[in-house]
Amino acid sequence: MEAHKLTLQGRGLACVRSGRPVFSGLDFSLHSGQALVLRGPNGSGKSTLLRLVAGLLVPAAGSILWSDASIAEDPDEYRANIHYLGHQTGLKTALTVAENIAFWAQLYGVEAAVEESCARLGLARIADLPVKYLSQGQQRRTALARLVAMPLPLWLLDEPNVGLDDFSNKVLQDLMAEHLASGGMIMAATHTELGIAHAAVLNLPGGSMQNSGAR
Amino acid sequence: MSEFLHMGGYAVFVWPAYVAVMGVVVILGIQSWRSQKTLTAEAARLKQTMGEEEQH
Amino acid sequence: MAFFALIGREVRLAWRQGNSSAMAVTFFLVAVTLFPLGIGPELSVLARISAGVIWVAALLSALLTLDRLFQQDFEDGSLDLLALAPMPMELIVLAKSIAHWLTTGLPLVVAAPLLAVLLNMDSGGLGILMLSLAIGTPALSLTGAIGAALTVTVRRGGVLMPLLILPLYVPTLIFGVGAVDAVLNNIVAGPNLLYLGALSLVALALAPFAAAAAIRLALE
Amino acid sequence: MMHRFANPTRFVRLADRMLPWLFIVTLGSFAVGLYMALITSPPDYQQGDSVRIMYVHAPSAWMGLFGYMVLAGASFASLVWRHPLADAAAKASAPIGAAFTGLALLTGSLWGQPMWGTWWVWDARLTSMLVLFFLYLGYMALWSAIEDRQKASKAAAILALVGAINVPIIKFSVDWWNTLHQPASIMRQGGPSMDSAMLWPLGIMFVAFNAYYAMVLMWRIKAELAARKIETLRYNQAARQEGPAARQEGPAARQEGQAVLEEGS
Repeated sequence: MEAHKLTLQGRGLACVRSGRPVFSGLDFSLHSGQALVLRGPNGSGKSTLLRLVAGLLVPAAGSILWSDASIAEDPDEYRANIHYLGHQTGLKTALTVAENIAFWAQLYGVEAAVEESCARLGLARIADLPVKYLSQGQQRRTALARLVAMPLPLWLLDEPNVGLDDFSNKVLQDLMAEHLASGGMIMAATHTELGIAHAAVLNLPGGSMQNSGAR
Repeated sequence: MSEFLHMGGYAVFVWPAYVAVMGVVVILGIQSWRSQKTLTAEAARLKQTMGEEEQH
Repeated sequence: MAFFALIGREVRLAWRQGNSSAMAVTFFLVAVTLFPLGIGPELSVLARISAGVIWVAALLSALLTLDRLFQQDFEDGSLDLLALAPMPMELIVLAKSIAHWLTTGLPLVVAAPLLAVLLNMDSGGLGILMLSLAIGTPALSLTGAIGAALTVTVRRGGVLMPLLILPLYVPTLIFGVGAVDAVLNNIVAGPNLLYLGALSLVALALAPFAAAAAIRLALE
Repeated sequence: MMHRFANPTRFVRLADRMLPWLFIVTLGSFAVGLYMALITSPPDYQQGDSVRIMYVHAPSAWMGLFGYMVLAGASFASLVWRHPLADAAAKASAPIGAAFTGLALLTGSLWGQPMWGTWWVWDARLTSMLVLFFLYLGYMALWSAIEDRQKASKAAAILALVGAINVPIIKFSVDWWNTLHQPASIMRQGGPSMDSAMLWPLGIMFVAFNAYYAMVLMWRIKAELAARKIETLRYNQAARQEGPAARQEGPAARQEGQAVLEEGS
């Protein structure tokens, strides 16, 4: 991953879903090696904000800047730098673990370290098993394996630790720490402890930022 | 008058056509008129009550 | 390269998951056999309506497997990931339509002559039947993709989808059957096939953009 | 010019000024039109008095097609120019157009029966109108199938545009299909060759139908706008009643939210 300074900023972001204002006048900023955790009650717009930052949603007002350039100018270039992990795993249950990961690598046109990423996530022995036989924790780890197999600077994680057993949770925390250490950025929505050292916190819906302190 | 109603033997075709068309025209018209009247009134009423609630 | 990777995945999925091609061809077979049961075994009557019956059955079979085109990906979250992939959504829709044509359209073309014999169609018509189906079915997959994209967020979209799409299939049906009937009445079928080809090209030009817009809308 | 009507309240004020006049024109032209169509205009030398059905069939058929054009135009404005009122107009236009297309089918079959001997003949014009009727049903079904109003309006707009591109193609292919299977239909549409005693009532009925269409469209748009206002107010009501956490921020969020909504719409 290039070590130079990458930044992600949100300026005056507002979002209206089916006539209801979800949040407005929201600002945040993120730089290489930093994590931003979104906290707030249900329906406060955590997932909406993540989908907005991923570019799946167009904001009612405000803009998102990737290294000081608005993502609206060149959405494809911006999208090539992000991994989005939503509530669902995005895996095809009829395909095997390895096939799922290899497909995404082909789609992104990159050589993916499929075996290493499976090993890293403790999936080596079941790499050739169709995903439908896997447990919830194993499926979440396969989804995480996709992030490891194709390193990209910005991770957008929507409640990544939901349904994870202790072992998978530990693996998730190590991966996130490693990603940050190598200059990557994480923006994660969560209800529970994510265990990321000195992560900034953004409380929704108010949109007030609190920096540092383990979250 | 009955000769007029007879429509040269085509009464059974001409009259249903006119009744159907004018019937739908009238019904659709009244339904649209009534819906805009009641909905606009309710919108105004709701806006008014929301306004009051905000004062105190 | 990525384009073919997506087509490959879709075809592999279709084969492994409840084999949609077999389902489409079976439906095609059953639908066609209903007509002699309903209309009677009179061979000369069946021969005269054979082209129309086969084309209508093929059209319905294509429609049958279409509403799953985006539904599964929407439900398991991979549609979000596809939208974020470096490939434009228009190409993703095109790849899925091609995969649908390979898994449904093509098997129908192959199965059609067998059913034509079932309906006592004159053997001279078998070749043109396959040709007209081959040229016409891409339009069915492409236009169908618009319907599938529009109803992806609708819970029982499968019921609504045919109502949206079947009126748009009328021209393809008319020129498809027209081509076969022309040959059966030994008139030249050229113009029909040209119109049929034009319809498929219009669908190729229009459908990916309309469907992509509908998908982006559904993901919001 | 486009944005002069953009603001809903300005549209409603304008509509309220025009509606009384439209009502008078509609009523008057229907009265005169019906009188001439049923009484003063001569029977046809061939079809006798059944030709009088033409005075309601032709305008209905035209309104059905015109309704779809308005629908497609409004959908284009709403999708491409993000015109805030356009999707209300599109949604309001559909039922009127569908009603007239249905009436055109009914009157067409009533008019044709004496000549054809059956209630339905696959005449090119009637068949195209039947397909147009299905396009309307599909459009309205899509609106009701999607809960979120913004998504429903955009999805319906896409369908309307795709439909609009296909209407001429369908018309052409049905006409071609008709000439192949049947000699030209004998249901004369009545071109300029008709004597003036028939042209006048037809013209007046056209005016009546168009004025009526404009009037009802405006009513339905007003109803749609009021329904949206109610929906937004209800959402705000719910937002205000939310748990204590949102209470102290609630009003602030609602003010900003409201500001965003005004500026956004």
